[in-house]
Amino acid sequence: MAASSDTGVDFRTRLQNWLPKLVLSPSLAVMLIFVYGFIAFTIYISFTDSRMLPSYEWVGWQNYDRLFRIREWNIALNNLAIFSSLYIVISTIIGLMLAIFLDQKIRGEGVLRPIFLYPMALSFIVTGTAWKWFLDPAIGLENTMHLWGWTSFQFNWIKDRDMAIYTIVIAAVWQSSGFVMAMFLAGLRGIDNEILKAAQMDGASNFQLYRRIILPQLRPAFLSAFVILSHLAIKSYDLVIALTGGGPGNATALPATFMYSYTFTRNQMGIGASSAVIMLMTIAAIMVPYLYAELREKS
Amino acid sequence: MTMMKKLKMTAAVLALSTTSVVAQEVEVLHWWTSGGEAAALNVLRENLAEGGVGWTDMPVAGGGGSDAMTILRARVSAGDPPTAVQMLGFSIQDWAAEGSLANLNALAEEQNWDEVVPEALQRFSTYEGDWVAAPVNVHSVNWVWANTALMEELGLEQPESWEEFVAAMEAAQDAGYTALAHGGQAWQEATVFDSMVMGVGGPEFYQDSMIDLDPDALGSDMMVEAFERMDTLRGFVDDNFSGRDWNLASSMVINGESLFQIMGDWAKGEFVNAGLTAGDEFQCFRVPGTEGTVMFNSDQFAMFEVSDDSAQEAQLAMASAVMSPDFQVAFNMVKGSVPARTDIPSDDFDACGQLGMAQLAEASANGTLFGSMAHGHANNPSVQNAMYDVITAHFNGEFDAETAAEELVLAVELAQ
Amino acid sequence: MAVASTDTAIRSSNWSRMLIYLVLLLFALFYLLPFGIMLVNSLKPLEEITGGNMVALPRTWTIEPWLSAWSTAQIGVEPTGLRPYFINSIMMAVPAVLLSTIVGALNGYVLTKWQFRGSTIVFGLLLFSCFIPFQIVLIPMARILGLLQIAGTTPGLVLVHFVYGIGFTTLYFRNYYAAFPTELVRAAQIDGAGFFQIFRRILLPSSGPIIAVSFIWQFTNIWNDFLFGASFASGGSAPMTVALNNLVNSSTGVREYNVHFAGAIMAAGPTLLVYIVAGRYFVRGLMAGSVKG
Amino acid sequence: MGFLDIRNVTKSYGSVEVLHQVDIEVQEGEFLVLVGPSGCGKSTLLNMIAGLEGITGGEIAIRDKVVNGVHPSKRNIAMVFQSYALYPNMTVAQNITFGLEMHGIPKPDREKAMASVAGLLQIGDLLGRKPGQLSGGQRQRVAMGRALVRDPDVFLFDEPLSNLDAKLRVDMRTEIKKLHQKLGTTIVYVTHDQIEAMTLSTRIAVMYDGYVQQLGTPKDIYDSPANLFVATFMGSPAMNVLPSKLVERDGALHVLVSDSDGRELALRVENAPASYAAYKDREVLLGIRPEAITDPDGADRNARNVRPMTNTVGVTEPAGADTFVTMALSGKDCIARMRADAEVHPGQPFDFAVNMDKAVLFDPKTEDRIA
Repeated sequence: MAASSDTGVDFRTRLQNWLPKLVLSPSLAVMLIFVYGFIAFTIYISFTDSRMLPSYEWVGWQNYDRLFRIREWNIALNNLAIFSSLYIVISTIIGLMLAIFLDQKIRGEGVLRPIFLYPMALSFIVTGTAWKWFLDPAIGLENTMHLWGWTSFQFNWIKDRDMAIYTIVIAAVWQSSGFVMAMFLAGLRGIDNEILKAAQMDGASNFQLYRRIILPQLRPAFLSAFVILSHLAIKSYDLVIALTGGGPGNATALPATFMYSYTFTRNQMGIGASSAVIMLMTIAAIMVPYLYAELREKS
Repeated sequence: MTMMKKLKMTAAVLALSTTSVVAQEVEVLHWWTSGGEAAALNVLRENLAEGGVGWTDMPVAGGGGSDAMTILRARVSAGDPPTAVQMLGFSIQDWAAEGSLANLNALAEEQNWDEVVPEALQRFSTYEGDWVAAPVNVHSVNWVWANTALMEELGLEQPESWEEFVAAMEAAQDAGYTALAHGGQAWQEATVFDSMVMGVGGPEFYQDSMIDLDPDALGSDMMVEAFERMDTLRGFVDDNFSGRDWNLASSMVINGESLFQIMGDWAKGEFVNAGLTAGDEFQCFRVPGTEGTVMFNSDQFAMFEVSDDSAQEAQLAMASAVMSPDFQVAFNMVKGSVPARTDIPSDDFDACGQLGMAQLAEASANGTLFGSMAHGHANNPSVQNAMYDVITAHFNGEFDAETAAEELVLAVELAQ
Repeated sequence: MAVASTDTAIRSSNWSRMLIYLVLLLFALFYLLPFGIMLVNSLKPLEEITGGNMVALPRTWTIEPWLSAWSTAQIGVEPTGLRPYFINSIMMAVPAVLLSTIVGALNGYVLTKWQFRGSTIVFGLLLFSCFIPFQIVLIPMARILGLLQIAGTTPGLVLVHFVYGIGFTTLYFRNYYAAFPTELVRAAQIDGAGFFQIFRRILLPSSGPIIAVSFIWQFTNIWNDFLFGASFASGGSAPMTVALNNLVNSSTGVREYNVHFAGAIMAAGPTLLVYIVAGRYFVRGLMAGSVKG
Repeated sequence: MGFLDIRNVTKSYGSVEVLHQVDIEVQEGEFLVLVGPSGCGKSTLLNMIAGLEGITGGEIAIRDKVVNGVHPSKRNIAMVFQSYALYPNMTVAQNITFGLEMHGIPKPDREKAMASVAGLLQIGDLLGRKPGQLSGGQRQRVAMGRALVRDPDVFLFDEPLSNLDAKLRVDMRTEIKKLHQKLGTTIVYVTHDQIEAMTLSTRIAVMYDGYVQQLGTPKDIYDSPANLFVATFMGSPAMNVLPSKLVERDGALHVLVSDSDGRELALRVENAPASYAAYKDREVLLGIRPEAITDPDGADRNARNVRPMTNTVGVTEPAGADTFVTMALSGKDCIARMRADAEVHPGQPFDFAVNMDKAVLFDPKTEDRIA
């Protein structure tokens, strides 16, 4: 708004021109140090032979080389692919469905909405034990079903090497689908009703109305949901620790748990850092195009 | 910007209150937060308080101390290490190598630690000949805990060999019991594995494979056999074992659902708390095949280098209190472990405790006292955890025994 | 919702409405289940838990676990309960939430109403900070806190949470203010209001919904944080989550599940309260622009 | 020297110049309207006068004081915005006095000023309300009140009526005109509505594509548009523009057009300016306003140069006061304006009267008026 290139500016205007930048600069400085500085530090560490504490002995690509030869890392990457795709898709579907249903002038929306939303308020440090119980066949859902007479019921995924990752998906969906619902609900509430009426005049059925008219207009909400969910997926840590501790075996390890374990438990900080760099690059691969599109749109 | 000003003032006030109000103070980072342990530690706190030394408690539970170790890194990086940190095995050596630990030689000499602490323990409490940590206890991990009533019901005697051990478990399984109570967590599987390696190959093989990391030993037929024994044990474990905490596994033995549990001596506390008497309602014996050897881990308080004099005095006071026979007895009776010094009479301990103390002294004398791989007393954490990965993957059915031995060689190589 | 009319143009049959209600209720059940398990079991004596069905209602109701978790449970060497840590958490969360919200609001104001060359890049840099895995910052952060002499103190924790909250609060406020009419700012400029006056008198009074969003988001994140709390707070200043972890994750001994659950619900209390009280502002605030981000 | 001088002002965003060499001198008490389609640069110019946008080149002076770089609040101007820009969190009274408060004027004085403005605009009973509780017209009044209370040198209006419905817009237009006549203030007013421009202004600057196309009194602009853009932009229905040919017949210049059947029609031009000679036997564009084509009885009595023309009626649109007729001329739709009761029937021939006094010719290439 205020063009800084113009000549003959009085003091107050000059001050007013500088104030915005002045106000923004502490945040920028803090970010440059605490985010980008630390990222640079991590990248540097990933090329050193740091073990328990940072060391500055340069070893080149050795950590990356080792990283990809470690079986657990490949399991973690594989798990991340399974986990994040299912988690994002299911959370989005459930969130969207609940939002659409809630948007049908539902009696008791005021009660239901906070119920759907509250899991986001709780950390897995709080709910982890309850989840573990619920999923544990001996005391949880399976046992309860057996007590209620459905003796053939089986739900022992958390104990099953091949299925355990799906229990992580269930808990993760439980936590964030309500938040996705809120985003979609906000999007739905923002759609102009006249468009909907016009479409109904045009003879669109409810299904067509949603598919052809409403969903396309929710594109920004889809995008936000995708970005937030994918960053939650990549950062998922306490979820796994609380539910399975990475087990059975290493079946539910994710890159975040891998990184923590190598950096802090196993005293292989160099390898931990290199896995962190790979995670960061993955996040950047998702975020940078999004940010670019988002920011270019404005100018 | 008054906010910032207020914040700074709060910071200043806080800084004052944490450093200079109490003249002498120790800050102790530990993960002993359960009722019994904390109460035992409270004895230490009160002992110190009598001597005018304050205690700032910094408990960080979880992950068998791994969270505490993370936090320790943060504290050391910040240039603000705690006075004393509960620590296991190789971590002490690593921190000493970083030059972060204080030198306790003067106190050790005065109190004659060299004589009373078993040599295998000194391997961890000292670094390049200097005392850097005060050992609190010695846990040994190659114990079997058994339900006496169940053994009687099945007509079993204490097994003397691996074959008898298997036969006993078969009998229990046939009678509809879970023969072996086990919790599916990597460290628990590794704990069992320690005993299997020792049982198959004896002290020499344990030394070669678990401590010296000789690739030939790690990939040998004996290692394959150790894994095969793990397979055998897996056959006696119920399907619901994954992720189960060890104390829940202990409860299975206590409740008579299970016959045996292979676990370190800290399990005894569970039995005692449940009102059972050692040697009477429950039995403790060495894992068949490992008799005569003791695989141990030892909780120690590593003392960090602190700068000012009063803190140093407090630190020495704490080290001295830790090593005092009173505390060693009081603490270890609660914890199920045995004192870290061998000159303490065992009268106050129960049957299992007395047995443990006697066997420790014996193993120490015979050179069959070994650090436990599962508890970080055989190798550094990276190797330890790399072994965990293979052992737990095998136990969960991802590898057969031969592949597991091959993977073990590779994993250890990558971790070094 | 008061903002937009909920007069949806969509009509549906009675039969399908029944189905909708059914699905919504089933999901409500699904969402409530873990919390329900916690609540039910926090009111049982321990014997009932170890011996019984996890979803069964208590045969004997007791609030003993709650009292124990609050004031007598063993956290570390002293049986203090969670009470002192509750206060620590408040001392940490409130300033951090306030600071990050204020700074986020100012940033959003600058980034929308006072754009300058490169301001979008600055925004991009701030935004990307939301997405770094926190584990990687522990060690360098510890160094810096040490240098600043605030390691192990509550102000140190406030700083950490403040720093890593800026990205999200800026995002929220920027998207909200982007929809705020620029003409109002111009009018105020002509009226002679300065940079801060415009912010305080014109934008801030209209920022209720987004302040609620930012507050809820920051408060829950900061309150629930464990990693930073455990790493950067020393003993006495540890926040609630760290104390809860010490209560729940103690390595040995009898696990008092009922006390653990009572403690967990207590630890979650403030965030739950915030969600229930301010939850509707959350959707409203999201509607008012932040969905775009 | 005017009261408000805009001297060779340009505006660029990066390397793109969006406003080229604007040069306008506004006298005290004048009502200048900047009119043009969206994107023509009129709002940019207004914002530059206000100080909300920087000036890339040239200078702007108010009362002989160059105000380039002077903060908006120090220019002694007031502005009424399209959206009114009322502060939603403040009451009407607070909205009006906010500017005075910012300028440090003591409370009693503020109250007095507000009371007089409230009286002037008849908004005394709204003072305690919030903008959200006001109707469109009331908001408009409050916005004007906020500007008036400052007693500025120059009032700036940025499309102030475009958010009102048609009826209210006409009312408010009159209101603004009354206020201007009563207070005699200097006003710069931006709109895209040419009727507002015509009715309100003492002078109009028609803008297009970053250039001032024509600056003049409403009559100048309407009768003697400088170019095709101004001609078609101003006036409703728009001026008819017909491809035609300028020829000399019987010693006089005639404009040739073709009727709906393609037959030639010659319309004689009297008192042709000398410049027409150069266009003899060339294609030109004939511009003629609808009201210059009427039924013979409706023709302007004072016109000296009314020509008859017979053509087939296409469509009739009775509009109450007038009836508009669309017919084909030179292959284009041409609109004529009849008296309401003229007997015109679609599909039938009709004798029109064309007032050639009002006709103008444009060069088809440059699109400038041939004058």
